[in-house]
Amino acid sequence: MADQALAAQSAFSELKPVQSAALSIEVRDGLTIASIAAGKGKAADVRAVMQKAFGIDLPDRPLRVEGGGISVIWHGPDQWLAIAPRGAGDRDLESELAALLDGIAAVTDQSDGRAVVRLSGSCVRDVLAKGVPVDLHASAFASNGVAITHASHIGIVLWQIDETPTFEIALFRSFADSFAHWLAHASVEFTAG
Amino acid sequence: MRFNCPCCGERGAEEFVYHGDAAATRPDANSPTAMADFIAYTYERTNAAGVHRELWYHAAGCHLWLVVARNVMNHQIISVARARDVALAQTAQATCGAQSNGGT
Amino acid sequence: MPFQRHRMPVGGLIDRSRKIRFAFDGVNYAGYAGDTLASALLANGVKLTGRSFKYHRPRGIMSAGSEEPNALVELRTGAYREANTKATTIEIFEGLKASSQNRWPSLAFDVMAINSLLSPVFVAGFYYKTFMWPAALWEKLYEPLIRRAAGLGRASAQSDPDTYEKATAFCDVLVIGGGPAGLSAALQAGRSGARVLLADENATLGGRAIDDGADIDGLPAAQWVSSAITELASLKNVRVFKRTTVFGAYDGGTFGAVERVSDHLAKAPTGQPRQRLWHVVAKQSIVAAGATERPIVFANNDRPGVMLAGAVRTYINRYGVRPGQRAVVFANNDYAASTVASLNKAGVDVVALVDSRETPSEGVRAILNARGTRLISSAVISSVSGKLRVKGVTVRTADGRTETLACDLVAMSGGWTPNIQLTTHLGGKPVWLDAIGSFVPGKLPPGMSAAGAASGAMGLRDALESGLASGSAAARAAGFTPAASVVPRVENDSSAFAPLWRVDGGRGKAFVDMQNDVAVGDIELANREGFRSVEHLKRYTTLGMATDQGRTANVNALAIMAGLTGKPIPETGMTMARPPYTPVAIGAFAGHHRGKAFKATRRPPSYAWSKEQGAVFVETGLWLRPGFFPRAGETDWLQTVTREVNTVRNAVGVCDVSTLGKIDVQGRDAAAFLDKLYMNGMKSLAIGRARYGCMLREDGMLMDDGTVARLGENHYVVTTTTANAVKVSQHMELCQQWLWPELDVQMISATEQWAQYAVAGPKSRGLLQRVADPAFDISDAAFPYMQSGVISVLGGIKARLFRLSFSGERAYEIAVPARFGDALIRRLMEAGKDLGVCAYGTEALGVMRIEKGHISGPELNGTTTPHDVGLSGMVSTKKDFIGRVLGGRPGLIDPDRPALVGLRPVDRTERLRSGAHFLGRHASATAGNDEGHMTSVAYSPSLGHWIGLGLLKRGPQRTGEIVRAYDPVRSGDTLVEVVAPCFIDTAGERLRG
Amino acid sequence: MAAGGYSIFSVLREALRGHTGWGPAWRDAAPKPAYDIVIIGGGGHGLATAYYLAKEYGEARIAVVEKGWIGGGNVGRNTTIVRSNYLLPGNIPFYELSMKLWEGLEQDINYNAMVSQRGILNLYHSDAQRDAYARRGNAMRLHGVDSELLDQSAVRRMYPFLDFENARFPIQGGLIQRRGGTVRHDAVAWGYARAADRRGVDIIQNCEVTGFRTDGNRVSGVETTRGFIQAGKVGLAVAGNSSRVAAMAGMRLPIESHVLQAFVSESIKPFIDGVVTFGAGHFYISQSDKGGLVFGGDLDGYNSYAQRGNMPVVEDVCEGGMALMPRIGRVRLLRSWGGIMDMSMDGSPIIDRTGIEGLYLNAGWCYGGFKATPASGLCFAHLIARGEAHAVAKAYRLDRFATGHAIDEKGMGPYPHLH
Repeated sequence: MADQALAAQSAFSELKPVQSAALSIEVRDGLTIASIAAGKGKAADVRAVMQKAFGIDLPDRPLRVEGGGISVIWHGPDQWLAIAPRGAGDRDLESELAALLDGIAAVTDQSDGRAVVRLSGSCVRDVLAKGVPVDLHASAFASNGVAITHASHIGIVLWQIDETPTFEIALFRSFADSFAHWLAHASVEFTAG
Repeated sequence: MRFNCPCCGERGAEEFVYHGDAAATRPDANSPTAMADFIAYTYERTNAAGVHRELWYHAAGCHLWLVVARNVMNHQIISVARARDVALAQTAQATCGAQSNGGT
Repeated sequence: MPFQRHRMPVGGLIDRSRKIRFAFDGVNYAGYAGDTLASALLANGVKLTGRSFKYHRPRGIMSAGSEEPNALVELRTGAYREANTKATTIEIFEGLKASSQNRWPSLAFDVMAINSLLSPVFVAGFYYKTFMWPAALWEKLYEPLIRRAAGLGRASAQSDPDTYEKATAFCDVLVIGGGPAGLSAALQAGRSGARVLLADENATLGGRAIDDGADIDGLPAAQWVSSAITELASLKNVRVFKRTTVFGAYDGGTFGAVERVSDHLAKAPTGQPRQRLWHVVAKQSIVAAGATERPIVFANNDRPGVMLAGAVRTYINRYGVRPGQRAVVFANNDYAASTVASLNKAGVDVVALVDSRETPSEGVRAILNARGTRLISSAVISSVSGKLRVKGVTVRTADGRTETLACDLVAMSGGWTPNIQLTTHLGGKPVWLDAIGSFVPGKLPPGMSAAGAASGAMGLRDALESGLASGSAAARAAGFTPAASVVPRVENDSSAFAPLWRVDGGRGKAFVDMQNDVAVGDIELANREGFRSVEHLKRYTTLGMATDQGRTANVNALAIMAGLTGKPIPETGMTMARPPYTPVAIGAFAGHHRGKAFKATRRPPSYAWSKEQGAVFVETGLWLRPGFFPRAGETDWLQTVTREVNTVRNAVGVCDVSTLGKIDVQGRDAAAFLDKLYMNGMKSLAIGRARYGCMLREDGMLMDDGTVARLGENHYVVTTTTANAVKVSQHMELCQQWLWPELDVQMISATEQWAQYAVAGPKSRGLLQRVADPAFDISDAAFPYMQSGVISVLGGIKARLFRLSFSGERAYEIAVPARFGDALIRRLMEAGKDLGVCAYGTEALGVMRIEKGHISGPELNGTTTPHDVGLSGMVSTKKDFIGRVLGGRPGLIDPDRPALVGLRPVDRTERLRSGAHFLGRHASATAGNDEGHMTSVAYSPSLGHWIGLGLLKRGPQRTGEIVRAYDPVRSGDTLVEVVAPCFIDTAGERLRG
Repeated sequence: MAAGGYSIFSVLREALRGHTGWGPAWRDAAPKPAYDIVIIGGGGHGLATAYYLAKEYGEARIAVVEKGWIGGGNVGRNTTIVRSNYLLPGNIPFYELSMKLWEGLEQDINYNAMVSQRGILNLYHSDAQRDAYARRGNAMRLHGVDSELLDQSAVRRMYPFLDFENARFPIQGGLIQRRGGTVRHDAVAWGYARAADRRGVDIIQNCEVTGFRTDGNRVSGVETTRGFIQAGKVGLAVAGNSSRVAAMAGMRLPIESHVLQAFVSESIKPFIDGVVTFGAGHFYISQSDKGGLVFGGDLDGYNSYAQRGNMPVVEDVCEGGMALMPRIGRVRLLRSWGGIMDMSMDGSPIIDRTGIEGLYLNAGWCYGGFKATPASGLCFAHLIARGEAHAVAKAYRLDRFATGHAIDEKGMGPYPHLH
């Protein structure tokens, strides 16, 4: 176990949480994230292992699946991001999955490389429209939809959790404060006053 | 411009990075004509005024390299395919061709 | 001045219960909510609003929309000042301040109006023929004078204090224009369930349905409009954007639109931008942008009080304003009927209808007969009298008789020009339609259609019908099933028209392009001088280049040129438009990306700690890296950097190197793959070892360098330079997916996962041992130079350890998950206190790499080969790799090429500067003697003097030679000695420990 | 021969008689059956070539054939900047010759092209950029070209309204060439056309070349939409379309066609004196004598012959503009346009013979075509008349890619969209 004195630092130092029906913004720290890239010709094997271990069908298009205590985000052809709360036991998906997928997939820890933020509320789509050039309208994008795209020139992976709607956005850690700055700018009309 | 990425669906061209003409395959470095072949491969372009097959990278998306057929006169997209699939098909075709040549 | 004495007692869409006060040129006025500045000024009897560009002629309000060429004002004040704003598009708000521009000392008396007297000289092309002698006077005299007179309004001298934002909207059907055709199209498509976006540039929808005062379904059109608006609002799948101009059609069904969110308000509400730039992505689009009325070209047709007839109707019907007391209507078409009707309604005395045709239609005559209004047919207005405002007109009939009529308003109509601009942005060529004397859309881009007046459907019934049909067709094309449409009961107003482009023989200039002061004479001159193609005509005379985009001028000009050359109009040229349709604020295009938010800022893991230490940061690409860490008492950066270097060389220092690109490469063919990428071999790298590697471009030039560490049989981690991380990763993906797709390789960026610190100096191992968990042996035997491994630190935090050195000292790079990066640097500093540890930044890093002769950005400049930088020994001859073949071209192996050397000043007290060029010691400073340049310099604390690296012709063979480092842009000329490009520890003993 | 001399006196004389005495600036000539030299392309370069062939090299029987109207290509679609602040020895002497020709152009051709040397300032934002500019400035000085390295305070004095306070990439200084500036672009085409015409050159508009005729390996003329024109020598000056025309002669060139957009704002009272380029983004700007801000940035970045670009680049450029000078936020962009750039593989031009005798190539101008116009014309004329490269254009060989002598100012390698 890690030295308790060595505190983990959030990627977001400047993000102001928001909490209202119209819009809530919340940082998701404490996640363990690992990327999975199937070896050449091994995608089927990887699917089988993941099905067996977690009861999930790895998506072959931009979708999110959940099961067995993890969620998996499509992250390109034969590539996925597996996500779970690190929890009290300091879960480490990289080592877990590396053991399961040894020889058939490259597994890489991304827990710290990605900062994740959760947005929810009736105005979320209006906020996101100010930076994300993907059609998130209910008729075009539904729960468990995934998009790898950008928000105001900052690369993101975005997925929808529910119909509230609630979205989660993962981005590279070093961009977190710039992203937060944009998000504040984009949401100020719904949070002002 | 918008490209229908085979993975991500339709996206604006600003998510993609351009590389250039996809016409040529990388020559064999061990061929006796390697120098001339590499010069042509690296520097010469047909640059035709019509449909252009070209490489784009979905940099702000799935990171796939794509072969896009696009009319450079009006920017209309004719087709988008994964570069990997195109390359593998070309190799298969070349191998196939070589075999059939060998047979005759 | 009596309050709004030209306001009609009733009528219009203004809100008479809300009085709005505003000022123009310092005089206070009042209007009503719903007024534009133009309508409010007219209501107050203000006719003179500006001066023209070249001749400073008095000008008034000509139109009621964004096509306005004359009534341009400076709106607001101070930092909010906004030049060249069309009074016809400004919605008034409480406290609005506007002033006229391009005049001095006052609008009514403008000294520069002298230009008008000189107008015989200032014709088109005047500048090209003069001001050539003496040549030196151009910049000194002529041009400053020209520039003083140039421009219309003044831009604010301060930063724009407003905010802007951008957004994207997706829809099935985009309807551009909310007039009768657009509303019908939006209703019809919206009813089918399609996602519809309707955008109109005005504050209120309805367009000509309201302006013309017609009836629909037996009720005033305004009622039909309001019920249409109500229905659209009830449809969840329809979004209506008012005050939103779709200004450009781009490829792939993308449109640019600007929403003026707060321009109609005194101040933007909290949280709201001034304007919002929309990217609209539409499966189908319908251009229902209406039509613009054309002036008729006759002498003094620019006098205040000469207005477009349609605008006169708009002011009456939409704003309840009487634009004059005594009007003469001058037309070549049947819209005169509704103009006369509107004037009658407003109580304006219609002196006469001057119709250029022999017989206007029955409808027109009926209107005239109703009040006994005089008709002068087969007649023209040949000139206007009055200067600051219209006083009368001279009417000339076909038989040559002339007559003068007193009036203060001329309502002219030369017919209508469909607003087809958006249909031509993507190269669609318009076609000429004789019936309306204008171009209409030809072949349209995929997914686009046109409706209403924009398509040439000029009558109200035709407009509604074409709107409904386009709405249905677009919905169907987008995959929806529209219901059958029902056309409202409405009469087509007659659009009968007979061309009349210009009236000759009047006294005074007859303007074609009002804003740029292009008169008929200029077009005649252009023709005489051979500038006949439409492009030459525009460029030579500046016709159509003003802020109104020539919307009221272009067709008239083409027709006049056609008349001069005897060619048909379509052969003379076409009016192809380019975005934007109306001018768009630069700030809107920039949105949020200005100031600090111009580009994202990437912060390394030690950012917060470094900031606490008072680090001075430097930009490296998007990264903000600590450059150096000043301490109390240090007076300049060199002192700080020297202290940092000395600490590393004598004790231990820590530097955040997390910004280096880190790419995880895995797979059975990982080794083979890396062998193709790097010029040196990677297959032979043992597990647990690391190696320096260089990649070339296919043209044989160095692309990037870094280290490759082998973590396992099929697992490597490679680093790239900070600057090239993105480029290299993209290049590797190209190699993997396109060049060698048969290989089994997986790559993913791990740059951001790891906080990585260089721990360098003789005491580095000692420091690391205090954080590394004891289970891991990092003794020199177990962990020699270029070793790599996975360890854990501080009680189980997983870490990667590499024994690499950029500084030349014993050094390590320790990587921990980024969330612990902040804690680790604090811990290292704490743990190393007694060792004398310090943090060092990129400056000290640079000094030490120069002392060691390691190449970096200035040497990896895209034009150097491995040989140039002394790395030819690394180039493998046993395998193919990118850049191998072309690297063998004669120009790249020329022994004369500048190659890497070290340099030190002959006089050791002298400072070196990079960018200096090398000349032979006794050579003169001429291009022929140029032998290369200094790439990098540093003050070496270890040596106590400045040192440099440079690329010098045949450099390595010239060790010991003295050359000039010539730097005239900084007045430098220093003698330097050529030495080997490694200044300390050439044997590498300190490195290995 | 067309119109007589231009001067203030002729203008005043004409003003008194309603300007009825002016004749065509150049004759709209019909093609003759044969010429000694045919220049394909009635843009700035083609017209300048014809002019210098007649004036400097004593050639006669010259025709310029143009598929549309003269000056309709890139000479009429650029941001009017002239400068010679290049880095490499292959480029500096050439562009400096061009600069010198600009300086005497108007008196030479009797046409005011408004050559205006108000300076070009390239800003730097880091030590590395400063040193790169110092290297460039020094290279220029070695070639006898003016250049000065300014620090931040000197830049602030010149342009106090730049964003020095809140910038993402603070301005540290700049490299200035005071002799750089702007020239009224259309006037260059018209001025050369008129001057060439006065020396007997036939300028043939609306005459598109559809093919080449050869006799053995020697060119003998061009097929056009107005019939065959026999020619002793043929010069290609069709940048933007070089590949298409060269293909008719069986050549594949080291060139890609790309679109570059440029922008002009509404006319406002002048406040930007010279040309300013942003070193931390894609943005450069000047203000015309009419008051419009003329600005641009980077290529759209994909092959195109469409003469129009897309919105991402418009935004990118305006973002750069607002980052550099936030006072222009309320100034409105009036017009955008796109030119087709002949992007060569190293970012530098080609002026050379071809594999076909008598056929000469002038191509690959990238963004540099406008400022190069006079020197390009002179050097191309030299090559055509003398059969060998002009001293300042020796590096612009077609085979330099094969031999490894690319002239790569930016070090971007064989990727035209990056130059």
